[in-house]
Parts: sequence; C-alpha cells; structure tokens
Amino acid sequence: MAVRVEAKTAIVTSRPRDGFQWVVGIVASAVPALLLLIILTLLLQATPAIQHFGARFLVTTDWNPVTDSFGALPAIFGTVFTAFLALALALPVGVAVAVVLAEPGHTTLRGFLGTGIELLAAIPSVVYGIWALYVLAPWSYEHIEIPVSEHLGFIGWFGSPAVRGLFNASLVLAVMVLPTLTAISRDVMKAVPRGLKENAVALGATWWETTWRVMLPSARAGIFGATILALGRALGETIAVTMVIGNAYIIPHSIFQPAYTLASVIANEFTEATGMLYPAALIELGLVLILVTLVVNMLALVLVQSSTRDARRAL
Amino acid sequence: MNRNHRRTYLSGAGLGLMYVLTLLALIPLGLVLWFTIAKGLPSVIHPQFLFNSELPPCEPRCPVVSQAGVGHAIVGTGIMVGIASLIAIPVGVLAGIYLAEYRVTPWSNWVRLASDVLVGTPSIAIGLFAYAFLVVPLHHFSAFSGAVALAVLMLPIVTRTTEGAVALIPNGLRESGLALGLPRWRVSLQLVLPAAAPGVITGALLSVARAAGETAPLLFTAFGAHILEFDPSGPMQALPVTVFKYALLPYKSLQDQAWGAALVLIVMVLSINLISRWILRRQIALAGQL
Amino acid sequence: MPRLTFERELASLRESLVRMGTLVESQIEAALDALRRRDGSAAEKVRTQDQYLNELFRQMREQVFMVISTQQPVARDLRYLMGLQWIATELERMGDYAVRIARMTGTLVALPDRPLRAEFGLMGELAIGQVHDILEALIDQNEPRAREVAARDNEIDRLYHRVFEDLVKEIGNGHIDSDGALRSVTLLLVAHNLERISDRVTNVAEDIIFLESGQVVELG
Amino acid sequence: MPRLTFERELASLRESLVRMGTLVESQIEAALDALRRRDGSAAEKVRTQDQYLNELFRQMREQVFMVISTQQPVARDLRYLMGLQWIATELERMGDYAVRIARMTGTLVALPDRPLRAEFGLMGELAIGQVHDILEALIDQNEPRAREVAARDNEIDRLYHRVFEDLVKEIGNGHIDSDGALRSVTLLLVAHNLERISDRVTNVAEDIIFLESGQVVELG
Amino acid sequence: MADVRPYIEPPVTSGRPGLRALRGAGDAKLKVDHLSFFYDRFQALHEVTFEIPQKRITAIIGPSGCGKSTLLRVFNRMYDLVPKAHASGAVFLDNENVVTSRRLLELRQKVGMVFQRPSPFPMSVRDNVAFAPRLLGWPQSRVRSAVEESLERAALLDEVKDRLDQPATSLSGGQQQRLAIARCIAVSPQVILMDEPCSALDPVATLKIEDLMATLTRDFTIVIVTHNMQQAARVSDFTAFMLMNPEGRYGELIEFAPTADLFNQPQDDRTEAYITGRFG
Amino acid sequence: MADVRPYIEPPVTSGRPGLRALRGAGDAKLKVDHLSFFYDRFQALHEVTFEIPQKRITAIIGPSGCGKSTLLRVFNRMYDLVPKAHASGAVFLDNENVVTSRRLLELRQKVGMVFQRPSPFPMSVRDNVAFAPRLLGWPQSRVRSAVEESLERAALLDEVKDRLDQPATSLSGGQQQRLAIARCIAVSPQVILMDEPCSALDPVATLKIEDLMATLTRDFTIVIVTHNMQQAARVSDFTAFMLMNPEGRYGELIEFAPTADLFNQPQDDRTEAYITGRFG
Ligand SMILES: Nc1ncnc2c1ncn2[C@@H]1O[C@H](COP(=O)(O)OP(=O)(O)OP(=O)(O)O)[C@@H](O)[C@H]1O
Ligand SMILES: Nc1ncnc2c1ncn2[C@@H]1O[C@H](COP(=O)(O)OP(=O)(O)OP(=O)(O)O)[C@@H](O)[C@H]1O
Ligand SMILES: [Mg+2]
Ligand SMILES: [Mg+2]
Ligand SMILES: O=P([O-])([O-])[O-]
Repeated sequence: MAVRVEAKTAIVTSRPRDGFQWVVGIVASAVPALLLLIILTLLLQATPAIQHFGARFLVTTDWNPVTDSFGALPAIFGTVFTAFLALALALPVGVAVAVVLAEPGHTTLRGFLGTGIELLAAIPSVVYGIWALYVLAPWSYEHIEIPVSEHLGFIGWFGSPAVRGLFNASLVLAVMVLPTLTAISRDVMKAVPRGLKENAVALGATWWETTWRVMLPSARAGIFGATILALGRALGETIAVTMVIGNAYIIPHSIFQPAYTLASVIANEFTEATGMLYPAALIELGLVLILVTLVVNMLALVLVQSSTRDARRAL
Repeated sequence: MNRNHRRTYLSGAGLGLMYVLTLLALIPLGLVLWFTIAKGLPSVIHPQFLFNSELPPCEPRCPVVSQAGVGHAIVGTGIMVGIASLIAIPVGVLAGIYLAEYRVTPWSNWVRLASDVLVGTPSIAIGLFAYAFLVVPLHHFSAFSGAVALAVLMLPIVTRTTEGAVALIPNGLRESGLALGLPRWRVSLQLVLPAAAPGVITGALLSVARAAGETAPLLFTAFGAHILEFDPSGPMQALPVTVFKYALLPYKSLQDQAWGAALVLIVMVLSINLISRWILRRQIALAGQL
Repeated sequence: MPRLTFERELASLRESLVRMGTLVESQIEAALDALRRRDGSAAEKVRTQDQYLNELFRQMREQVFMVISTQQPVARDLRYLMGLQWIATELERMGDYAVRIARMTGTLVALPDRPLRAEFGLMGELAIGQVHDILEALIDQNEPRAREVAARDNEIDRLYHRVFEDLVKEIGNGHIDSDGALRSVTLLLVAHNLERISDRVTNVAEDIIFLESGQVVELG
Repeated sequence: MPRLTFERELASLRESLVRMGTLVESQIEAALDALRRRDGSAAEKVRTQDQYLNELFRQMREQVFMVISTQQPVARDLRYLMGLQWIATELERMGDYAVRIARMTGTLVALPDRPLRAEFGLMGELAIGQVHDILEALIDQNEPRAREVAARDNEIDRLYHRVFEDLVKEIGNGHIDSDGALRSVTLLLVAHNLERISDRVTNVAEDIIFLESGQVVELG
Repeated sequence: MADVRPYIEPPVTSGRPGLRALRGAGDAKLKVDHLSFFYDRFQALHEVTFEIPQKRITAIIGPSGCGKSTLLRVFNRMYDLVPKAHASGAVFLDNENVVTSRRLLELRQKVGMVFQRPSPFPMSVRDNVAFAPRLLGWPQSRVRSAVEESLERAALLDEVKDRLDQPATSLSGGQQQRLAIARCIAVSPQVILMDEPCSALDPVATLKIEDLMATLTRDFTIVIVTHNMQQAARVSDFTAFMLMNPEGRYGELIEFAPTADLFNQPQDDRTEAYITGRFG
Repeated sequence: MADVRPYIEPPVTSGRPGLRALRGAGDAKLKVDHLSFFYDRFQALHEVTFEIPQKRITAIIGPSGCGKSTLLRVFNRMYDLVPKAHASGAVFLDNENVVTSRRLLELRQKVGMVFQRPSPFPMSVRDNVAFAPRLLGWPQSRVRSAVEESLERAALLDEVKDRLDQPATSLSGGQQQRLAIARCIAVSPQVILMDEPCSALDPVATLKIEDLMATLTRDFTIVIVTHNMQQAARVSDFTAFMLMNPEGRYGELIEFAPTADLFNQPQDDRTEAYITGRFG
C-alpha cells in the first residue's frame, strides 16, 4: 500500500542522460554554425559597399571600378533570367526522365539511362564550360540563333545573335540542372507507394492514365520542389556560365546577347579587384546571391519534405 | 470497346514520347564525353602529361611541345581534396549519424535545414567566404584555404548522404540492439553504422568527386601555380582551375592543355562515381534484407 | 457487429433441431396411437420413420462439426452449439423410446385384447406435451419455462409408480396366465420407457439452461 | 510439427476418460456385488460414488470446451475431441445404470432371500468385460477390437431374453405371491439395465470408429 | 401440428449442411485449365486445374511462397507488370481465355482486384470511387449514381457520407480497405480478387470486411487469398489448398473442395496436416 | 486394474482442467500497479493494474490502438526512445520499480524483447547471437557456450548448425524470428516480451514459434502481444484484454484471467463481445 503511494507520486519517469546524443549533437552543430559564419563573414566584408550604396546597389545598372560606382541590377537580371530560361528548357525533359526511371522493375535500358543521368550530374562544371565554349555555343549560334533571328528577328528579343550570350548560358545551365531535377523527381515518384500503381492498373487504367492521373498527382509537390531546388543550383552556377555568357555588364535587349551573372562577375573580377569599395561590392554581390539561393532552397525543401510525407502517409 | 482501343494506343504513344525525351537528355552526356576524349586524348597520350609540370611555350601557332604536363595540378587537387576530406568526412559522418539517430529532436531539424541550405549555397560564395576568412587574415593565397573551402563544400554532402544511409537501416535493428541492454552509443557505432557503411562510404566518395571537380572555390583561395607545389601554406594549382584558366586563353596549345586536363579530371571524377554507385547498390540490397 | 455467416448457420441449426423435435413428438404420438388402437402396421411405420430421425441427427451432428471447424466459436457461441448438439442427442434417444414402445405394441397385438389403463393415455399426453413445450422453451430461449417443463417430470413419475404397483399387484394376486404375465410385463416396460422420455426432457431442460446461462444444473 | 500444447491437452483428456471408465467399471461391479450379497450399504456406496463420476464427467466436458475454444481443432482433431466427449456421455450413463441396479438391490434386500439366477452373474461378467475392453480399444485406437467388443452385445441380449422369458414364465405359472411378483419384476429391470449397458458399449464402439476413421456406422 | 405428423418429408441428404450448402455450387465462373506460370525461368505454378464457381467465395490457402498471389494475378493479368513473366495453359472467363486475351482493359474491368494495402488514390473519397468510371467516359449522372451505389454496397456510405470530399487518406485502415472495394465494384466487375485483404487490419475491421464479403456474393464471384486459415474457413464456400512441390520447387493445387468438407474430411493427407497445423 | 477399484480418490475440482491448469498460476513476476502512460499530452494507458505470473505465457489482446504495444514497451522501458513519453504508477520486477529505474541496461538484459520484424543483424548467424554477450565483455568460452545453448533452446540449432557463419539474412522469415529469440535469450533474461512476433510469418512458421514458446516457459516468463485472438487462445496461460476507453480515449485493462476461463466464461460483456467477434 505504502509502495503504491510511492509509485503514484513518481509521475515523471527518470531518464538517464544520453551522453552520446550530446557528443554527436555538438559535432553536428558545426553545420549550422558554418552557415552562420559564412553569412556573417560576407556581411562583414561587404559592409563598406553596403554603407556606401545602401539599397541603391540593387537597382542601379552601372559597374565602374574607376569611378567606384557599382550597381547589381544587370548581374541580378542575368542570373535570374538564365536560371528561369534554363528551367523552362529542362523541366519537360526532366519530368519525362523521372517518369521513365521511376517505372518499377529493373530493365537494362532503364539502368543504363539512370546511370547516364547521374553521370551527367557528376561531370564537373568546368568541363561543361569548356565544352559549351568550344562546341555547344558555336553550334547553337549557327543552327539555332541565326535561323531564329532571321525569322523572328523583328521581335527585338530574338535579334542580334552571338556565340556567347544569355541563351547559350541557359542552354548549358539546362543541361547541368537536369540531373538535379530528375534525381529528386524520380525519388519522389519512387516514394509513391507501389500499391497505387497496381490499384490503378487493376481498375483498367492504361499506363498513361496511371502515370498522369495517379503517379504524377501524388508526386506533384515533390516535383515542384525539385524544380525550385534546380532553380537554386542554376542561380548559383558559376564556372560554366562564366565561360559562355559573354561577360557584358548590361541588361541586354535580346536573349542571344552577352550578359553577366552575379557568380560570373565575382569569378572574373574578384582576383583583380583592388581598393576599398570594389572588393566589397563584389562580396556584396556574393551576399545577394547567397540570400537569394537561401530563400529559394528553403522554399524547395519545404515542398519536397511535405510531398514525401504525404506519400508516406498514403502508404 | 472502341474507346478502349483509343486509350491503349494513346498510352503507347505517351510511353514512347517519354523514352524519346529521356534519350534526348542523354545526348549532352555523349557529346561532352566524346569531345573531351577527342580533344583531350592528343595531349594525354603523351605519358609525361600526367607527371610533368611544364607549360607549353605560348606563342601563337607554336607546336605542342612534348614536355608539357599537368602533374602539378593533379598533385594539387590530390593534396587539397585530401586535406578537405580529413576535415569534412569525420565531422560529416558524425553529424549524419546525429541526424539519423535523433531524427525528431528540434535541434536536428535545424541542423538538417542548415546542411540542406549549405548544399545549395553557390560554390563561388563559399570561395568568397574562405578568402575573407583565411586569405585576408593571412595576407596570401594558400592551398590550405582552398582545402577549407572544399571542406565546407563537402561537409553537407557527407552529412546528408550519411544520414540517408543510416536512416535506411530499419528501426528494428536499433530496437533489437537496445532491447538486448546495449548502450545507445554501442548500438549506433557498432551495430547501425557498420550496417550502413557502404552508404556512408558512397557519400564520402561522392563528396570527394564533387570537390575534385570544383573550380570556383579555388579561384581566389588556392589561386593556382605554374610549378609543382607541395606546401599547402602557399598557392597551388588544381585540375579544374587549369581547365578554366587555359580554356579562356587564346592559345591553341594551352587550350589543348585544358582539354587534356579536362579529360584527366573527368576520368577521375567519373571513375570515383561509378565505384561509389556500385557500392551503393550493394548497400540498398543489404538494407532491403534487414 | 453481427457475424452474418455464423448467425445464419446457427439459425439453420436451430431449424433442423426443431424439425427433429417435431418428428420425435409425432413419433411418440404415433407409437402410443398404435398401442391404443393395437395397430401393428402403424407401429411398423414408427420404426421406419425412425430412420429419418437418425438421418436428421447425423446431419445435425455433421453441421455442428462444420460450424465449429469453420467458425471457431468461443464462449457463449460454442456453448450454444454444443448445447444444441446435446439436445439433438436426447431427441434421437427419445425417438428410440418411441420405437421400443412400437416394438412392444408388436408383442401386445399378438395377445388377447384387454382395455388399456388410463394412465398410459395420461403419461403419453404428458410426455408429448413436455417434448413440445421444451422445444418452445428452447426456441424462445426461455429458461424459466424450461425449468417448469422439467418439473412436470414428477407427475409422470407418479403415474409410472402407480402403474408399476398396480401391475405388480395384478401379477401378485396369483391367478394370471402366461399371456397375462407377458402383457403386464410388456406394459410395464412401456410405462418405463415413457418415464424415461420425460427424464430425457429433464436433460434437455438442463442443456437449455446451460446453453443460455452456462450454468451446469441438476434438475429432478 | 506436433503442436505440443494441443497434444498435451488431448493426452490429459484421454487420461480423464480412462479414469471415468475405470470408475464406471468398478461401479457396475460393485452394484452387482451388492446385488449378489444382498448388501444394502454397499448399494448405498455405489450411489454416493456416482457423484464422483458425474463430477469427472462435468470436468471432462468443461475441458473439451476449453480445448475447442482455445485450440480451434479441425478435421481429425475435432472429431477426436467430440468422440471423446460422446464416449464420456455414454460412460456417465452407464454409471446411472449401475446406480439404478443399486437402487433395485435396495428393493430386493427388503424381500425374502432366494438364490439368484446364474444369468445375472454371467451378464454382469460380460458387461464389465465389455466396458473394460472397449476402453482398451479406445486407448490402443484399435478399431477392429472395438467392433469385436460391440459384437459381444448379442451374447448379453441372448441372456437377457432368456432371463426375460423365464421370469415371465415364472410369473405366468400362476402361484406367485406379491413379494415374488415384485422380486421378479425388479430382477427383470436389473437385467434390462445390464442389457442397456452393453447397448451403450455398442454406442461407444461406434464413437471410437467415428473418431478414428470419421465413418458413422450402426453396430448391432 | 397434428397435420404434419403422418407425412414427414425425407430430410435433405446434402453432404454440406447449413445455408452455404443449400446454395450449392452453381456453375463455374473461372475455369482454370492446366495453368502453369513462370517468372522468367522460375516456375511458380504447375498445371493448376480447377473451376471457381459463380457468385461464391473461393478461398486459396497454403504456406508462404506456394503461388497463391501469383495464381490470383493471372486472373486479371496483373502479372503483365512483371517483366518476362509468362503463363501456359488456360483460364476461361465466360469462354474467353484470359491468358491469351489481348483486351486487357475490358478484362480488368470484368475482374477487379483488392490488395493487401488499400492504398487510396491521392484524391477525395468520391473521386477515388469515380476514378474508373470516369476513365470509361461515363456520363456525369451515371458516375454519380455509381459512386453512391458502390459506397452503399461496400457498407461505407453511412460512415463517410459527410466526408465524401475529404482526402481518402484521412480514413481509417478498415475504411480505406472498404473504399478500395467500393472503388473496385464501381465499374461493376463480375469477379473480385482479394489478396490478403485483411492481413493489415485488426480483428474488428477484419470481421467487418468478412461480413461485407458475405453480402457481396449476391452479385459477385469472389476469390480471396489468405494466410489466415481460420478466415478462409469462416468466409469461403470453397477452398483451394496449394503447396510448393518439394522437388519441383513449383506451386501446385493439392485439393479443391467445399470449405466445410475440406476442413472436416480433407481428402489429401497434406491438406489434413496443414489445416491441423502439423505441416512442415 | 482390480486393485485400483475399491479406492477411488476424489477427482480434482480445479476450475481450469488440462495441463496448463494443473500448472496453476505460481507467483507474480511483474506487478503492474496503477500504471498510466502518456505520449507527451496523449494518454495511452490509464491505471492498468494486474500481475504477470512467473514462467507462464501471458497474452495481451485487444483492438488496434488500445495500447498493447505501449504497455509492453513500458516493461523494458523501450519507450525511452520516444521523446516526452512518460509513465505514472509502477511496474515491479522483483520489487524494483521499472518505471523509476535508472539502471536501464541491466533492466533490458533482464527483460528481453522480440519484435514483429526479426531484423537480423547484418552479420553471421553466430555473431548475431554472440553480439550482445561479446559487448557485455563475456569471456570467449562463455560466449561460445551461450551461442550454442541459445540456438539450441530456440529450436534453431539443428536447422542452422552447418550455416552458423552464413549471413543471418539468408535465413527464412521463421528462422530469422527464432534467431531473434535466440539472440534475446543469449543474455539469459528473466522475462521475454514479444510484440506480434508471428504477424509477419506464415501459419507454418507461426506454429513453430508457438511450440517454441510453450517449451520456453520452463525457464522464462513470456508476455506476448498479438492481434490474433486464436493465437492468444492457443499459446497463453493467461490473457489480458485491453480496450480503448470510448470517452477517455485512453487504453484500459478490461479483464485479466486464465486463458481458458477468459475464452469460456468471460466476466465482462465487452470481453465476450470481442472474443466472439461481435465487437464494434
Ligand atoms: N516478381 C517475381 N519475380 C520472381 N519470382 C517471384 C516474383 N513474385 C513471386 N515470385 C516467386 O514466386 C513464388 C510464389 O510467389 P507468391 O507471392 O505467389 O507466393 P504466395 O503464396 O503469394 O506467398 P505469400 O503467401 O507470402 O504471398 C515465390 O517463390 C516467389 O519467390
Ligand atoms: N510514438 C507515439 N507517439 C504518440 N502516440 C503514439 C505513439 N505510439 C503509439 N501512439 C498512440 O498510442 C495508442 C496506443 O498505441 P499502441 O501501438 O500501443 O496500440 P496497439 O494496441 O499496439 O495497436 P496495434 O495493435 O495496432 O499495435 C494509439 O492510439 C497510438 O496512436
Ligand atoms: Mg501473396
Ligand atoms: Mg502494437
Ligand atoms: O436409454 P435408457 O436405457 O437410459 O432409458
């Protein structure tokens, strides 16, 4: 009886502290710490520019180390434009690949395709760069840009073709984000419980109907997330773009014209950057870039996680 | 009846279209590989290309001199990636274990978010960070700062892949271990981690491959050098940097040099990748049985 | 939630049991009829009808097997099934008594005719009434009714003993021929069998109480 | 694969059945003993012992319930269980016969002593032998043996009929007093009960055949 | 009662008493004829031959890996999803050989299937049921009535009638399984195949489904694969017992009989060993 | 036989016949005393009180979600894995209160657990069994003998004695489950908890495990959670029936009794409704 009283008073169960959790937890903290450190450092280094230009920095267009007047708008424009154009090109293909790769059962063809796509991801961007510079760009100049500008030139957007420019940069970017797009989309599609497909088929749905009415809807959010994630990659991609975008610090009036992106400006000019404001301005560009990608990525993560969670619940 | 025929045919057509698009996606791969080999091989076939660290003489239209090589770049890449791995892999693995083993704690969610964001952070920005963090205080470029930049790049990759591999191990294994009266750390390190080893290794390899291929973080940290360097406290050449710098120069011989380096790089990276994929497949098969 | 299949099976079991009951009733009635009317052929008919009864019983048992092995009943359900089966056994036995009475009728018709004692009629009425009512009690799951019916056993016992004593006295008073002797003894056995029937009814009552409440009771 | 628990349960069931059998055997023997020795108290003892038998039977049934509801036997297993239970019922009834014989002994001791017919001894021997052997047949799962034992029924019937006729003749030859009448009739009922016992043995034999082979047969 | 007495009709002498017996076997809906099945090289079924009676519940039991699911998946050609899988022999559904049929869509509309996991589609309850009808291009009105009716027949309408537009994933496990059944009967198939439909459910939900099956037999022929022998015994009218052939390593049909018989007088010793739990 | 006759000892009058009855209840191993359990705010168990007898099999049955697994996981404090989960009340194992105990490792060695999925460790059969003993720092010889003995007791030795060094994943599902049992008894616990140990197995493997459990009771106290009522009936000596309280939304113990009694004369109507399948 006495025992019972004692027992009923012992409400919360005593948990011995888990040392292991603390150890690994602290080690793991390195990651967020690092992220913070990066942002803070850049912020610190960029302060001169930030103080000097303030918000103007984001909307002005001239970039003149001599007069120390810097504006980020053209770079921002180039970055965003190339990224979106690249996605527009990559998305349909990417989803198609994902659908094919997500098919159950392992056939040699599909295995081959899968490996291929992942190798596409493995190729260093600099290699894409050199290939784009010497192979892709000239080819697309001859066989895409010229014909298009001949027929649609009257629309200013399609005039004045050039070997190095927005369009070709987007083209190589599209190739480079394709693996990200497919990889994640495929995983999301694979996460769709096999039962769904079987049920649809058993109900007399064709492959096409099964895919479009059941599989893709289940994976919708995830695929969208994948797209955003790819967008993040496209925004941040440096080297390949730098090599084919043409390095012109302007807001072009044609998608074929040379331009600049945040990353490529930094890559090209940082080492020569001297003085006080110039490096700071470049670093501020970097800061802008980081913040943009950070927002985009978080958005993407939320989407991917939610979708895979749905899939798990449906299972 | 009739309708069903139509549906069947439509479905077939759709499937066909999907496969066509997929093949389309593979064309760039083929082209990249083909041109890299075609343009790189002429340089690489000279055996000394891999060992010498000579620049080809660079007047316009001078012939490729057979002393030219990218040995220094290969060594540099090796050293920097090595150092980076030493920093990133242990931390990454432990962090990954933390994320997998303590999935639901609020802190682990923050860590996970951070590493995902870090994965998405542009490498050039990481380069800037390393520059501001190490080069500026030390007042000179150094391979070490480059290695740090690469490490920052690798860390989140290792973390997430490790987490994935460890999380792949069914919970029953942990519970069984704990139910036998084993302490948590033994279960995690001696039971779960070994089971997940192949996946973890894969993650490490992938991160290595990624680091080996990166240019942007090195541009203003390791900066590059034209001679064979072993001292990490000084500037150092790396393969991707070689490709980037020479490719943009208007000299045929240097461009060939770049193509050659590109070929070496791609072979390195792809082989690492294939190996890791092979390991990973075994991992998945294994985890399936557990 | 009802468990449709099982309920159906139970229903059909109850049904066949009632069927058996009705048959037994009519068998007993027929047997006594034959006895009263000294009708050998009618008695014969009773014996053939008994085949049906046995067949019904066989099926009943088989069905109980089927239900137990396929529905895996427990607790009340199982009790109910077993109870039904026990009752079926009792009914089958009652049928046997009817047959025996019929056989004895066969013996009696061979002997010179003499008026039949009133008690036999009464006992018959009572027995048949009991069988009929106990079946109703089963169907209405009416436990008190079952007890009541079982209680009537005493009535029959009383009659039986009276018959017994009278017959013994009749025998004992010396002047009786061999036919008379055989007749008396046979009638005595008839009475005995009627009495047994009502004992069986008591058993049935006990079974009903068991399958309704799970109690094992000793009536009478 | 044996299904240990179930086998254990079956074993213990068989055991209790044998127990019942032994008890029944001794009950019959004791009852006849009392009859032979005209020992009222011994007869009384038989009736008290019957309590045990009933208790054993109650337990047996309960155990069968337990096994069915917990082990969900099917096919052969279920048949076996049910068979055992039916046999138990028969044994319990045999016990009742012993009790009735004891009761009649009670009646007889009140009457003047007279030598007992040899047939009773014989019938007793036979009946007990049958009970004993049928139980062995059950334990050895020996079907032919069971048939053989059941066949002995005729022997007892023969004796029974002889006793019956003699008694009827005895009554029929006129000069007999009331005591004599009562005695004869009582003895006749004793014989009847012995005969019933061996009928029951036949039923047991049928049950054994059923639980071994699943065939429903009609012996005797 | 006096009138009945003289005329007692002879009792029915059917071997299988009870309601199910009285309903008898009826005629065959699926004729399985020397059916063999191969996963690429591995033979899963060998020369299976039996007839599945119409509007009855036929259970397929047997130890794991003996080919139950495989057999079931032949009936609606689900195995087409498995590369390199092929069958020999024949399965006749109304004189059409399923195995060689090329009109798969019709076949699968005629032969519905319910799986172990309900896996509701990521849409509202209503749309789940309306899925197949819409594919068939039925007019709105007909679709609507079909939804109503199917949910009704699946004994689900009352529980969900005010949640028709909520996502189907919000239903409980048992409800989801009944939804799967409703989804399947929406296109009014003739045969419903069920592959361990209750093994993911708790006893209560299970019994609900079992009762539902009992009522569904009015209109449908049901074939159910189950690990749970008691379940087969409880719900089915006929039972097929399959076993993996020890040397051949392929599944065979050992015995097919009315359930009551199979569980009381199995003809084959292996069947007896299995149902009495003395197998292996 | 002649000698027995005159002396007939009065028959035993135990309410529960059969071997299991004869073994009687013995004394309690686990005393559950007003145990309530909370997943953070959600209450999963309410004031559960009963005693688990030593060296007997105690089954816990009840509909899904009534808290069976939760209860089981209190006995070896597995719930520590769930953050914010806490219990009130007491569970005494030899007068030590499990709920407040701080010596978890000893506790879990004393109270082993077997799960629904066997989840063999990714190593050889031998190492699976030897894993825990080794880490507990037992000497080689003792480990070796422990392995032998545990496999023997788990009725697995004969089947695997020539495959001891093959990966455990190569065993069949049933063998894996028995391996899990062997692994668990290798550290010689006093109590073995089993959470639906057979629900992933086919009937044959299931019966093997059940027989094994019957033999294990010689040395161990076994507590098994199962969805399968028949199984509980078959294997257990005592049964606890739990139910989710309709308004309170928490699991309670409805009835605890010897299995034979619970399945023949359940005292509570809810129990009867559940075991006769008329629940819900
Ligand atoms: N897709 C497949 N490819 C190759 N073999 C398969 C495939 N599916 C099943 N098998 C094999 O075919 C045999 C029968 O499988 P099936 O699933 O029909 O058995 P089952 O009786 O349904 O087993 P369970 O009761 O566990 O579901 C098994 O030996 C299995 O290994
Ligand atoms: N980790 C958890 N966090 C919160 N609630 C939980 C958790 N685990 C279980 N529950 C809840 O506690 C209740 C009891 O769960 P538990 O698993 O013990 O039930 P159960 O009887 O084992 O069910 P089942 O028979 O399906 O295993 C359920 O309502 C469940 O939703
Ligand atoms: Mg299957
Ligand atoms: Mg549970
Ligand atoms: O059938 P009885 O001999 O018991 O009347």
